[in-house]
Amino acid sequence: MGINEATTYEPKILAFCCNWCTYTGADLAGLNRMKYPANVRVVRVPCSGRVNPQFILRAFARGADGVMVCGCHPGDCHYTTGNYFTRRRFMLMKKVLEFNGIEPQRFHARWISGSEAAKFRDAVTEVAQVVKALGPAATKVTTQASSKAPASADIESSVQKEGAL
Amino acid sequence: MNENHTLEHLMKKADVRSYDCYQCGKCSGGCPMAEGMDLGPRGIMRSAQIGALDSILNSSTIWLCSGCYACVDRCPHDVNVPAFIEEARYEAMRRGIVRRDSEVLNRTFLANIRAFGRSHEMLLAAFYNIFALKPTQDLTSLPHMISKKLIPIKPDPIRGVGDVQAIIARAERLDKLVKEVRE
Amino acid sequence: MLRYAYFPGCASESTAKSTTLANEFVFGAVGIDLVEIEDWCCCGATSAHTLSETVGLALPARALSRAERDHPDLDVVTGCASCYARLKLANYKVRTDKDAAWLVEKALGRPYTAKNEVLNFLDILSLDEVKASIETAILRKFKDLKVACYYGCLNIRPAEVTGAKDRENPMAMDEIAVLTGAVPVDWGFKTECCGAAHQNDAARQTRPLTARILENAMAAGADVILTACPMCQLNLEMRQTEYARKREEKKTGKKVFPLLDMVIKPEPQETIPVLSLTELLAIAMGAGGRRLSLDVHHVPVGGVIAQGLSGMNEKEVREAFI
Amino acid sequence: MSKVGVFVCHCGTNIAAAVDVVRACEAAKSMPGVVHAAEYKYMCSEPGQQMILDAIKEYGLKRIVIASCSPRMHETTFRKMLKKSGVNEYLIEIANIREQVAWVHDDKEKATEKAIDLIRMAVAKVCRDEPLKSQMIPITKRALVIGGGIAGIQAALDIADAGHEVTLVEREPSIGGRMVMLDKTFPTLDCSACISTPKMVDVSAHPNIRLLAYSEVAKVEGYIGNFTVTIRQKARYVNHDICTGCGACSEKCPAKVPSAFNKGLSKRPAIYTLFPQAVPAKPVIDKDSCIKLKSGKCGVCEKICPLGCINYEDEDMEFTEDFGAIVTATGYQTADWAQMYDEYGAGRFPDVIDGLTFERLVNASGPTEGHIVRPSDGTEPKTISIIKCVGSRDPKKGRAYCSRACCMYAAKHARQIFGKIEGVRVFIFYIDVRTPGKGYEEFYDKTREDGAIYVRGRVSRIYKEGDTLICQAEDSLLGKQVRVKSDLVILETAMEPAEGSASVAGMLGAAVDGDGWLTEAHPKLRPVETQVGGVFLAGVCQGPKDIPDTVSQASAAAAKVIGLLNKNEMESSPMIASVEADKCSGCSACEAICPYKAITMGEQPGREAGGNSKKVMRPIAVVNAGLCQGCGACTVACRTGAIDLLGYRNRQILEEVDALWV
Repeated sequence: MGINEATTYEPKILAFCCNWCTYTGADLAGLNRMKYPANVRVVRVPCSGRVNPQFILRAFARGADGVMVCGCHPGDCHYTTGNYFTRRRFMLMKKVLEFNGIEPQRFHARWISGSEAAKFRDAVTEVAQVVKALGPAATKVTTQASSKAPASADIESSVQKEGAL
Repeated sequence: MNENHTLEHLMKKADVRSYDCYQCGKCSGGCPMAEGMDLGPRGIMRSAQIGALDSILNSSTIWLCSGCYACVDRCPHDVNVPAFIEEARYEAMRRGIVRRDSEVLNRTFLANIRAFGRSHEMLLAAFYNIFALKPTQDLTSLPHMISKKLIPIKPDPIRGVGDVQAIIARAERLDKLVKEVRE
Repeated sequence: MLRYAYFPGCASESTAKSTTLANEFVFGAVGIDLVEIEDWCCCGATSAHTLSETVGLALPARALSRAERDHPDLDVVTGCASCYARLKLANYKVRTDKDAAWLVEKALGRPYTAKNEVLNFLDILSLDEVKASIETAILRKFKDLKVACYYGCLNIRPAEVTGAKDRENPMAMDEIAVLTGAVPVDWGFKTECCGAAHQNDAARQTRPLTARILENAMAAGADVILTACPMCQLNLEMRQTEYARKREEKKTGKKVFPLLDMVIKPEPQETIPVLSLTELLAIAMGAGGRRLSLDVHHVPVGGVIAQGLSGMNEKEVREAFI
Repeated sequence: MSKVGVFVCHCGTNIAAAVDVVRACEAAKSMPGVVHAAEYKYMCSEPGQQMILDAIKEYGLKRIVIASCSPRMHETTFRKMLKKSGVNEYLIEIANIREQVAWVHDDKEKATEKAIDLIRMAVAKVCRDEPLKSQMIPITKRALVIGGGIAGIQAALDIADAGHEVTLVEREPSIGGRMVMLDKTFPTLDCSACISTPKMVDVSAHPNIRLLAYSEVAKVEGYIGNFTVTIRQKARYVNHDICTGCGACSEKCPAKVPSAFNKGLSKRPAIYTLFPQAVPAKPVIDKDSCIKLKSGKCGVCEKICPLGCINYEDEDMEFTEDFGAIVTATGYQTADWAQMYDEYGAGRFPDVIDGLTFERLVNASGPTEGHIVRPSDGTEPKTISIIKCVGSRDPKKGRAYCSRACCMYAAKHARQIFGKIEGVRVFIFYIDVRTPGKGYEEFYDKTREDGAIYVRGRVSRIYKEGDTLICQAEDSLLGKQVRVKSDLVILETAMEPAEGSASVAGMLGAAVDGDGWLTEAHPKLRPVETQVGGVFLAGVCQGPKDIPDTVSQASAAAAKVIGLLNKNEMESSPMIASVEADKCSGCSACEAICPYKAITMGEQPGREAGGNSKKVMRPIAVVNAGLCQGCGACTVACRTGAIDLLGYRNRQILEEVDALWV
């Protein structure tokens, strides 16, 4: 990697945030006009326990430089127990990623409540720094990505099929 | 460095944030020395809030704080006023602002250590009273002290007095060095 | 046998004569070996750190580093609150603040790792095994002797350095004093600063706070104030004539020439004797007044001891102990 | 074509200042599936919504993406709008470009890029959105109120008056809560008992209210409209069906323990009513202090009772009831200041008391019949110091928040003292005086006029000098230290969530904040609702407040409950788990992971394994639409991918992920 590339490189990080705690915390960071790097794209999910490991692997396969899974504090889950499962999966996921040649430091789980706007800002900032230091991920599966191409016809047919349900 | 920068720097070094203080007055209320102070600990924090570094550096408070830490202990926001006062005092000394009586005592004290390695109370009190122009202070205790042989008249330096002098000299040089690096 | 590296402090060589003698007696009697740190120097007290941060850390660190070199397995102990505060702070700073540790090592010119603890006498005397030894070493008990235990601010604060849990109404000293039969009173100035540090350079400001401590102890019905520090001890008893005179002046409105304090002594009920905790323990353990040089006290202590030790009148006590 | 319309909102300058909305809009036009894109100043406004509706007609839009503020803000608004247009209201996605883009990034270039990414993700997801239809679920027309303080009483009465059945559960032997302990209330100084005890009687007499005192909620199951609650009636050892409340037993009981109701100022027997006007006015035996129950000897009350009500064999009893709505009114307790403040004596000085103890002391029906005396020696104090913010506004030793009512009740205490002791001096130590309420500032004015001396400065410490207490503080307006000799010191302590309120919240699934207060669904717009449907908040359990606010909130919660119970059935969220029967292998992993017991194993015809094509019934997962809350835990546990979450299907989220890298 050349020096210029290193300095201008902006990683893209995907964050799965639960609707009740972290997504609310992220909104609060906005309300408080806190500033953080623009590297993170948030996907809203009802609960961190909804995050299928498949989503994380897919993000890395498509070229994500980092992935975060964020939920309520253990014990405070809106759905009582969802984030306990997230926590267990997280440990396993790190091993799976390592096995697949993805630096486990690209994957982070954080517990951020709806009132912890500053914690959200700090977490995002920190992960962005860590991932930036690692450089671009070398895991993009190009063949899949190119074959993916969401043709509108495909969408249409699936919609019609599902719409009929 | 401008004044605001200096103030911020002193507060940072003492790990004190002026916005933490909401002026409840619990510190000055419990400060044993407050009655003799001009600003008192709350006044010090108030001055810091409005950026009045000058009034802090020229206050008697920074010289009268006895470092008992009762204020921090009771502060609802854990504002470490004595630590900030200590930093302010160093800054005052750097600018040559001193309280005469404190300066005389502290210099005499350190000269004492330089000479003997330990503090020699008789000489300390004697020299202090002479230089501070207070010949009668505590004089009434003198006969008792002498008659009960509480104060040895002949000073007796420790063996490592040279070592002590070297340490003090190095420490003072380090202090200057640190200050220069910061600026 | 418990062993500690011992930092006596400058006062031990002069004004704290009787306390030093009592320390030796008590620690000998309960079987604690205090090994004096070889060629220790002054901790710098209030003045050194007032003038320079690094000098204020380097002076106590010199003694501590010598203790660490000569007695690598021993914790350091001192009987003076002021020394304790400086030694403990140097120890704490070296442990927690990398910059400070670097400065200290550069100033000393040799390493100091701060791996051993710094303790004060109260820490040691409060150990359960030591308390048991004290109980067996006590030969005679005081009766109805009311004591006000004065801990001194620097033995207790700052909490983050000393780790003291109860900073407003500590009980460690009260619990030791009880062993001698003395009755501790509940009073309000256990950990209030006595102003010793500024008695020279800010006399006008500090005198009232010392007087307030004495008055509160007297109002609580104490016969004697117990201290855990020779500086507090000296400061609390040294100017009692002056305070008594000022109270009198306030009452009558008549001024008296200050130097007359040398000859005109106040009534005993206007003053309160001040003993160090180890002096009280030593007396209970059978030490005589002469052996402890109790006559060095500015406020005579004989009467109080006589009153406290049952079965003796003041004259007998004076002959036997002083 | 899927015909997606994208609408980018400027939100005035909120978004437009940080994001190039025109560029974002242009970029959206070329996204797959998008047939129309537009930007406008305020999408949520009437003309904004009209513009979207017009575009739906004009371009035949089937799906909508709105790039605006957080979906938490206006998702519901836009869904309602879609309903009008005939497009299914679940075919909409919101790209959050305000809270999570415009307000948090300074670099306009990067912010615009991110906004475009988020829009693209939303477009990808909306293409996979399905039309969803909510189901109707029946509502049990009965409400449960937890806690019988003034909040619970008010809520119960309001709901009952509207014609619905209410069960009021109170853990103490009597309802009344904190308010009946008080002597007078501000700002009117009317007698607290005079206004609260009639309400208590109303509760016991109301035909629609079932009062369960000395009872606790043990378990809560179900969901909005359909809760099943297990209530534990604690053993009373007294048959309340026969007992007339004559009081003979209490009079003769030999056991005496400190009365918690009187804050330890007096003693009560082991068989007792909480206070004379208690409702129900029948005694219970406190098993921890009853001699008979502890040692087997005594039995005085059994002998004395003319009706034979006493039953030492009584046991806790549990039963379940169904409810449609639940009001939480668990209230508060005062902070245990003695554990927090060594500098105020840590409880060593009997004449340093808290505000609630003072209320008992000054109360005409209290242990001293309203005479203000020092607990230490029974003498009348001549100088009284009142210290505010004890435990409040103190993040280190107590609570960071302001307890809101203390400024007023400190002033009230001063007024009560002036009314009772001739020539008394009252000092009030304060940091700030906060009187935001109708008639409150005037009350404060009158308190000063009556002679209260306000000293601005938090008391640093209290110590004893002889027999008097000395409050040492700084008069920070003068910058001078003061030492006030006081005969009695009253500490106005912080309000804290009542003990056990966290466990109630836990059973209900309602959230609590860092201090333990129950969290409202929205601090401004949904102040009496919780995030859990059908669970409402009344009174101090939601945060410190005074009596007027508590009663208002209780009535507000009651109004919400009445609104709910007036319906026969209600719509449920369609975003729930759904099972694709053909794929389900019947492993029941989803049943195990579901926190709501919403999944059960049903049966459907299938063929036996092993290729012999014998027809058998095989197990498959079935989702109860009423119980499912839509968390999606089951979808991850499912091995075959048979169970999926409507609205957040696996492929919807995967499309979102894919859309980020084109």
